[in-house]
Amino acid sequence: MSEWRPQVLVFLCQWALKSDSEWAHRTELPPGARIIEVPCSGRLNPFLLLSALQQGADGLLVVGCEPGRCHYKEGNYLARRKFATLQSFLAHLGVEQDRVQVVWLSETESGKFPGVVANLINTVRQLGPLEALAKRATISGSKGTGAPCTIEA
Amino acid sequence: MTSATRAPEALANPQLNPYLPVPMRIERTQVETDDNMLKSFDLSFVHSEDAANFRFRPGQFCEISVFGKGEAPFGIASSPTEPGPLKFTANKIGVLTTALHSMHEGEILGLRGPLGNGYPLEKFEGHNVVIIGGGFAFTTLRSLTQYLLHPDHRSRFRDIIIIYGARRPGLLLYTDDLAAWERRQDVQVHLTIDQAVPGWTKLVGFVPDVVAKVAPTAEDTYAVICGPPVMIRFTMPKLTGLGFPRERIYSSLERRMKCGIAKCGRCNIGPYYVCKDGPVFSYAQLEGLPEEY
Amino acid sequence: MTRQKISRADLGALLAKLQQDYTVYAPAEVAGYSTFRPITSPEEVDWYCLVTRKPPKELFFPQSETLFEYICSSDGLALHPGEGVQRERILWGVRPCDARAMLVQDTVFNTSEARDVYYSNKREHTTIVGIGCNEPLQTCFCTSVGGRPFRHEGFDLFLTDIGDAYLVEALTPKGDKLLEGSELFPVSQADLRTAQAVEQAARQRLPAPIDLEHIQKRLQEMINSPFWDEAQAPCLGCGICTFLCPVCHCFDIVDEPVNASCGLRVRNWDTCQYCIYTLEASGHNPRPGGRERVRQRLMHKFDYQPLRQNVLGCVGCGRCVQLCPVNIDIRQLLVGIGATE
Amino acid sequence: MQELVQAIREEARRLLETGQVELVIGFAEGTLPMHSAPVFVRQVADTNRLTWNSFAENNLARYLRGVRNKKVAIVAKGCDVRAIVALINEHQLERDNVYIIGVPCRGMMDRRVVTRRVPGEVAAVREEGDELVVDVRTETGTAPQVVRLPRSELLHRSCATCIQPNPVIYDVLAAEPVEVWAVDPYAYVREMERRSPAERAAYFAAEAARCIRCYACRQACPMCYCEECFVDHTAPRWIESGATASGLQGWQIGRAYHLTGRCVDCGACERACPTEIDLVYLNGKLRKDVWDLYGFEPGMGLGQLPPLAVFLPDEGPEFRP
Repeated sequence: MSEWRPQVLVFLCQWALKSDSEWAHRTELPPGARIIEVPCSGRLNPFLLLSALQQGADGLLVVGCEPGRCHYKEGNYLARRKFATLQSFLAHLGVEQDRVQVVWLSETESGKFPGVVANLINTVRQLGPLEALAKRATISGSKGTGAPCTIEA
Repeated sequence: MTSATRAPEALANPQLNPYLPVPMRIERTQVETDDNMLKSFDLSFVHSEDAANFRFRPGQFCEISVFGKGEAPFGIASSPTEPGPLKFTANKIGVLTTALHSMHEGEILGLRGPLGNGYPLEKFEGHNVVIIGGGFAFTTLRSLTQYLLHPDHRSRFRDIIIIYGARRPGLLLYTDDLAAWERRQDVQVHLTIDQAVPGWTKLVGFVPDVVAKVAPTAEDTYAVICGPPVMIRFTMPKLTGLGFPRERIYSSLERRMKCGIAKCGRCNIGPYYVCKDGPVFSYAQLEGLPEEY
Repeated sequence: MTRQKISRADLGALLAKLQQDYTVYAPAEVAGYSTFRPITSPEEVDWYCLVTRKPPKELFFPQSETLFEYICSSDGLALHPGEGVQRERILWGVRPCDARAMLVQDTVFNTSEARDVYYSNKREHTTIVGIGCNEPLQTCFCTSVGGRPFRHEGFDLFLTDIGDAYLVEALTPKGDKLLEGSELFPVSQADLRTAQAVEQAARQRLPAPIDLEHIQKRLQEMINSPFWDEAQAPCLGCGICTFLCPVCHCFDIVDEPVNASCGLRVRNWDTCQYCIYTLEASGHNPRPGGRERVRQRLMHKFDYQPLRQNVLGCVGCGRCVQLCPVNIDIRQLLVGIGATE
Repeated sequence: MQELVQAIREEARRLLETGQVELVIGFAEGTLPMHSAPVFVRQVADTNRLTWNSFAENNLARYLRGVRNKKVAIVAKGCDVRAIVALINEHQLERDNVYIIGVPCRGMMDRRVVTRRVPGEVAAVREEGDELVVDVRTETGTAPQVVRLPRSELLHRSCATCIQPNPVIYDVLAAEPVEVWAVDPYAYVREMERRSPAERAAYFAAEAARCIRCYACRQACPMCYCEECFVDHTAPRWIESGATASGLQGWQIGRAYHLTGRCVDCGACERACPTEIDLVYLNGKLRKDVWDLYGFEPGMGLGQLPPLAVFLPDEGPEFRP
């Protein structure tokens, strides 16, 4: 097993960085970070965040639009309450609060996006792998008593 | 004493471990209905020894694995008299069947079986057989029909009547087979659709009414009926009206199943497990039990 | 098999010695209650726990169990079942009701035509040490359903607590093996009288047998009875009564994909009390309501299993009585069933 | 207590006799000491089955959705009524269909606490003033031992920190309101918050590990009414299906979080749990956060909007980069 490298997942509102010419920043991500575009931070199901943490993400970032600038008028307002409580709840269970970050980036602030991601990765690197929540099953790879159904290619 | 005990070979042996599926290759797929919801899969054994161990009779089913999605039971639509791959027809209705529908020729599935009892062919021998089907519940009826009509078997049975209905022509399964049966002299085929459409020259009307109209004799006759619960509910009185005793009306029941070997409990009806004691039951057997099917 | 006597201290020492060769599971405290778990020292054993919170069935039929791992690759498909039991196990301090339940589960899993190798592997590698019940609880009703507080069936070794010592009986070669090399004393007439008195006192605390044939007959006749509407009304539809039943054996089989090409096939406990248990992909549910589900539980235990397996599906351990959040009491249901017209 | 029981029975009788309701949901004597059983009374003659005591612990509001189109009376203590209010606010019930026989509540006693405080099996209990008198079963043939315990030490955790023992709405009150006890409802959560993340993670892992996924917590909860629970959802399957660490934690997290701003702290989940998982540790945290952030406790008045369904434009947190 090689050295541990933080895995972070970014849930990015599709409108958050949209109108900016620096939209390209989305693709300039450090290794270990992946983006999932969502229609709106308000539509982001909290189970997706839980699922990501249970499947190996060490840190999460939700990027939405600034208050008052939601494409759907109030999605981010609802998201704000949702993620404020979720963040705090996960922290209560031992998931360090800084692992699950929420950031509002207005459409003119996309230049800050790579920095925000890098910051999360640095934070997560210092915290180490997420151990507060158990991971979903993986295969043991044990051969058992043989591979009874192995078929040749 | 005992340090590490060796694992029993049984766990890894598909002949001894009833939960281990054997690999099957998809040889061919065919969309059966014009709404694209029914698709047939011809599966062949990857290992010849698995093929050699597989002996089945019409009416039995298999648990098919779509790895990552799970397992579900499917009646075997091909007949033991047909050489080559096994045929299964799946209705795209849930997570597993949706995944199955997106699979292609050459891909690998898992199979456990054959499971269940199958149709009581011995009882049918020397008798007339009326086969009544509705909608997509014709899979094991296809297996049964092909078996009965096979030259090796046809002479052991008397008159064979098929009554098969669907909402519209495009929802009838196995149209090539239906056409072949219609051309034969030794079987009566009555195909019906719910409402008339241009170009349809066969029967129009619901299956229960067609049964009443065709009025097969109940004397020395067994009826096999598979279809949606509502069709069965309205056909049953027609059959009993014609004089069929419940002992001679058979059906193949559908229930959620998991293990297929009478352990997981899900398909329990009265003292029976549909997976093991069924799926084929006579209505006499079901009398007095909760109508949990 | 003859009875012998072992002092309390020696029994503890025997258990400690057995731990060198076996993994020992015994009733022991977990978060304020006792349940079967692996113990590291005889001091952990709760000798006086009659009804463990969870039944010992999970030692043979775990709540979740991997049937195999699957790996699909360009080389084809590989399935890897587990390796089975690696170290012999002792299940210590099992009560007669729970042992009887194991024998019922044997009739489900250990059948000759489709042997459940996961279950039987664990059964084969486990020695079962029983202990009689000197002071049955108010929720105990083994005697109502054909059991006894000192019934020996299903055990390899049986213990009777006679106060200052235990009577010990090896009932199988596996049981003999446990006693090899331990210091045992002959049983005196006084000891036997004490044991008899203990048994008699226990019997006195337990209810009279119920007419099970009558219950079965009534059940068969009351499928459409309004009794079931009444019985199901308070039911929450949770899984407590069935999950904690030592007899109930239903399960689900599910794939847990790890990624697109590999994953696990697992089985998990499931229960006829869940609404989705029988729900089909089409939306059709053959047991659509609480009425059908509560009826199923009773019918399966007192009619279907006797018909099918020639065993009763209830051993009178009383767990469902103790733990039902809304106090649905199976003893009361049986009285009600018996009294229906 | 006997007067209260009489009041409940008389009101139930009147309601059924006049046809004002067709069903009264209340409590009957249980089959075991320290148990009461929910009972569905439809006949006047059965109203004398109704009772009340300090073990009437279930939240009966849980049954109301199942009979929501009927005129139904319910015997409801403070927390039950909070659940009824919350359900009405979430448009799950019609106020006009529910006739609330409100019962001011002194707190329910925890039979598990009682069991651990006495030296044997509890044979019978009776309430005398502020004490619970417990007959302890002893060896066959000997007289039961009597133990007296102060009720204040036996309360369920949710009851000990109850903020609303009196029904917030009712159609009739079966007794005089009780004095509200001055407590910090979030004291326990505060204590847990002082632990380190690692300690909290270890605690949560140990609690969740005992879960058997019987879903009694969900089924007992009046606010868990989703037609399809997230845990039963198959496409996608949000969490692992089995009793693995990940599956059990996922279930506990999802269940609790889905009750954010909706949990009325009746404690029904915890009482139902057969493995005694600390569910207050989970639900309590969310209640405290919702109070701290939005000044909201659910079920305290008709017309309240669920806090996660509304917002104020200028509230925090800032979420600045």
